Amino acid sequence: MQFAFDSMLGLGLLACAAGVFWSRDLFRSVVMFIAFGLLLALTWVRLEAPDLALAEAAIGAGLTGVLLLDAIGHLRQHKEHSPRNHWLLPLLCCIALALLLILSLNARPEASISLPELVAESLPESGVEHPITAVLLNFRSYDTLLEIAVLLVAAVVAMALNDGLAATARTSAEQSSRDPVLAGFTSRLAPVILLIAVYVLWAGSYMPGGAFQGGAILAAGLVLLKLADFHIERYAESLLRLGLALGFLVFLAVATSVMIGGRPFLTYPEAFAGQFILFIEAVLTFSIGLILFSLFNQSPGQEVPHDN
Amino acid sequence: MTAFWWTVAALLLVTLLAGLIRIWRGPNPADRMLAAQLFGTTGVAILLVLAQAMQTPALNDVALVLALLAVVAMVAFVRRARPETEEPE
Amino acid sequence: MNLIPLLLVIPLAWALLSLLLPRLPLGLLALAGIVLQLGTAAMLWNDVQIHGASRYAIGDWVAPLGITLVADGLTVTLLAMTALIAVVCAFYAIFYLRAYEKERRYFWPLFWFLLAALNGIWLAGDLFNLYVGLELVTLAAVGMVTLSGERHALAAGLRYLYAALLGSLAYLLGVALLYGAYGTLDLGQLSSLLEANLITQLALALMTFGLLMKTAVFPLHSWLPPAHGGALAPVSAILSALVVKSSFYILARIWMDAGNALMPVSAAQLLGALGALAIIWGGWQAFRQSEIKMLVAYSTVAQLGYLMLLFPLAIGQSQQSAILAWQGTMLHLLSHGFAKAAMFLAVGTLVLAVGKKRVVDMAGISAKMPLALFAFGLASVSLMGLPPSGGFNAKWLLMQSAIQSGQWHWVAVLLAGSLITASYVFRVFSVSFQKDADPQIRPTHPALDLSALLLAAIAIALGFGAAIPVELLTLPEEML
Amino acid sequence: MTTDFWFACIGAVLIAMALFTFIRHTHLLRRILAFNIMGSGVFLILVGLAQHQRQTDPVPQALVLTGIVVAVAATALALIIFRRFYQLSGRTELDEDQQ
Amino acid sequence: MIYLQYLLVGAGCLFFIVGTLGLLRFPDTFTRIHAITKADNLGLGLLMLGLLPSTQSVPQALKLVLIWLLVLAASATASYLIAHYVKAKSPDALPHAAETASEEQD
Repeated sequence: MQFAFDSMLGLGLLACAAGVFWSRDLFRSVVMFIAFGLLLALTWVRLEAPDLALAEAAIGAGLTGVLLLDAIGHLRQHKEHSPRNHWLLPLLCCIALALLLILSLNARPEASISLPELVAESLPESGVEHPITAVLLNFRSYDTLLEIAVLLVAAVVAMALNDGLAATARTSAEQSSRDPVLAGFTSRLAPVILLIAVYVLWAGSYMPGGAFQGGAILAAGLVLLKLADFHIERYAESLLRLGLALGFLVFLAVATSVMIGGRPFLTYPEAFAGQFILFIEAVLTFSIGLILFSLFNQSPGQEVPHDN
Repeated sequence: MTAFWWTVAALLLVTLLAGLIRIWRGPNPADRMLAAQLFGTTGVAILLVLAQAMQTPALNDVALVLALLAVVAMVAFVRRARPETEEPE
Repeated sequence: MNLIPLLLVIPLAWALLSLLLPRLPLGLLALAGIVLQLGTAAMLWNDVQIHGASRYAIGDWVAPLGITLVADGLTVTLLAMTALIAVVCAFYAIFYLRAYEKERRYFWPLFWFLLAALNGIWLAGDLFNLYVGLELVTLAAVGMVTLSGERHALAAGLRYLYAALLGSLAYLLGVALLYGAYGTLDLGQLSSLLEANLITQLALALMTFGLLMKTAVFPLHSWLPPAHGGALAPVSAILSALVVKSSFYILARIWMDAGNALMPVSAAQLLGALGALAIIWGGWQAFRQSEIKMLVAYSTVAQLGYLMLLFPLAIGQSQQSAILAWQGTMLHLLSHGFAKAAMFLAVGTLVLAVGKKRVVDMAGISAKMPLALFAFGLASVSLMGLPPSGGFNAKWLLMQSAIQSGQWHWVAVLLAGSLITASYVFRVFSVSFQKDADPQIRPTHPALDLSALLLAAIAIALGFGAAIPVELLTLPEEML
Repeated sequence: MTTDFWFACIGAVLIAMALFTFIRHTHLLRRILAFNIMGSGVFLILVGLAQHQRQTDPVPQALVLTGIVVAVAATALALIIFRRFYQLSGRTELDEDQQ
Repeated sequence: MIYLQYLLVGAGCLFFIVGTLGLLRFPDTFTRIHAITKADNLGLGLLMLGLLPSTQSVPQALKLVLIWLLVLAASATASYLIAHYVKAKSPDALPHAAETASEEQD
């Protein structure tokens, strides 16, 4: 029965992807893409990667879908120019690529290095029990540092593009004209979202969870507040800017301060590795949440008045 | 017992994939978003069943997160996406 | 041995400083930071010169598990080049950006993130780490290209972003296949493990395609000219001199370190053919351009073709010609970096002064802006490969390697390249030395010409002191 | 035909489909969708291939987590620049793209 | 105990199937909203009841209940929003005979 489930899931993924690409109407493609994100979360579950399922659910359903829907709302017409006419040659190359890939997946040498065993061996010294968090925050923490820099650069460029705009008045609904049901629902749901984000962050050290998933959930909560016309960004414009860089600042500070103690870069002191990781993850969650929210909030074309 | 959970999961997946038809055919955007909403709920159900079938309690957290965030896409559609042109298929 | 991570920490720390404290004099802050980085790079330089290459395990985790940074001769040379070009471009940007108030606020954080990413790529020894470094370079570079916010800058940025994202996905697919096959991501370990089977060949081919897309080699170059041509002068200088080279550096590392025995000679010749086509087609396009910045941007496309000649001259040839090809290519990478940065800065000054972009508008500029034009001239001497310059030494080494390996057609390509380069450079000179034209120019700060002149002088100085960097470019152990 | 291998093959087909769309369509938003799906395909191969006939490997899963976050950052940036470009020019394709 | 679980989960599945069928077969948006809300409350509710006995610990069981409550609240709000949106979009979209006839042939 597992085989039936997997094959259906795989074919469902292909059907969703086909739907995204062959739909003439862009809106339908975006909705198909949201469905694709959900099926992908199920796929990660079947590949024994609950962390990725969590991340795909939080970022795929929570954020990318919202960003795309927001972009669709901004575009006036959905009709697009007909695709390029010469399609035979690209079709053949893509089919060839797919076949080559599948063939190569099959014939591969026996791996001489088994990283999972190495991870299992040095897991006790990493300070956390969950192997993925250990890899992310300790063994390959330099990757994570650069990745947070990537997120920060995206936010900086978004701010640069927005500052360039004369601070156009953001015509959005005032306090009074909020949708009552949505406002009520959001005001009750927001604390739950915050609680769950902290829970996911805390769970990261011993079971699937962690900074990114927690940050994405936090961002989705902030986006929900913004959509329900709770204008949170008005309150602390400058604090928002500090919040963006705070996670990266703390991570870099910790990474370099250990060097003063004579240890190599990004080496947590043995006894406190767990506490260091949790502290960094907490600040990272806060910063990732703010960065992802500001990426949603800074996107141009907000001036379109709501016609509720 | 686990075979039972797998059949339930497979059944729910069939209903989920059936929802794709509505996304494809759905005359107006609201129908498509309805299907997406149903996807979210069915996804939560499948995750809960898989948590039992695969004995990984972590999946309950995934279900929890998905339950939370499925509504964000719907709210984004209502508040921001206003696709004027609805082409009959 | 804490010098290596210092080269990563300084730019990242300065990026945060310039992001969080905009009221500080960002330009001076940047200068202080880069001088510090230049010092560290110099210290690392002679440290490697004395003790040879050194590896640095981040987080004290050994290779396959953790990430190791590798600092050998080539890395240190590139680090020094990056720091040098960056300090001059920063000095130039302080005065240049006075005319661009809006862009100044976000130029410096992006500048530092770009520098941090470049240092990360030069030092990285881990395939996935290179991927994240490439992404950071791409996003920072796209951010700088779209800084002005006008329509053509946004279009150029979008085209650049899409091409770069496609390229890094192809690269990541190659990394995924290699990890699936060999179970490790460390470049050093992979070089001993790689064997010629389908999955490795496909992985390396995909990585090559991805990196060629990011290096804008001939058929995949269409994103470069609008991006480099349309950006601010210091931005296009850094992009053309450093950013485009980072993906080529990874390509060279992979093929020369890891896949040396794996590349079939026919594939090497194909890459060489692409390089030759780039030289000829890029040069011809540069000749036809009406805007002076686009001319210099297409000249980058052409000069990148020379780098691709490394593969036909090194793969499947004698040890001697391979060493010559390696040294020639890396010297060309260095001298082109300095010369192209000088050219872009000089052209930026001219455009700022004249206020118009087209080459014909530069009529009679030599009388009014002699220094800027002299820097442009020195830089073009190196690009053309005339005797005293670094470019000449590089092309001479390449020519020797071609003669030794008996591939005369590459000699013809090298000569044709120099001629074509001369053609579009002299087009600029012929316009700018017209006697009767008398352009009105706005006064520009002398520091602008000075920085362009400094970089051009270094490019020429490479011609005399080429022995120092070349000898340090110790071959990757694989080839010895 | 284990689960991992099956989903790795699905990933390969997804990459091919996304690449085909990337080449054929010039609409910038559709290209962002194609880029995202291609990224998911690459991640499926990264995890699927590494775990094919081997134990569950946390390293590729951590790499994919980093990859997802980088993909979100790149997608969000592409969307923002595209919307600014659309606001200024009213076009959804780059100029030279349509024949 | 097992049979009770079979029964409950079976009923839950039934409601999901009914919900999806409703989504596919019903003529217009308003009726489809009813269909999917059935799947949410009852389908998931019964499924969750069926799952409760086989959870390892009490907090895990409480988590299941929390998930169900969240889905309940979410689907209620979503249905309201969609109905509100459709009515605002085309005020005459109320399901009367003429309207449903035109829906059929597409």
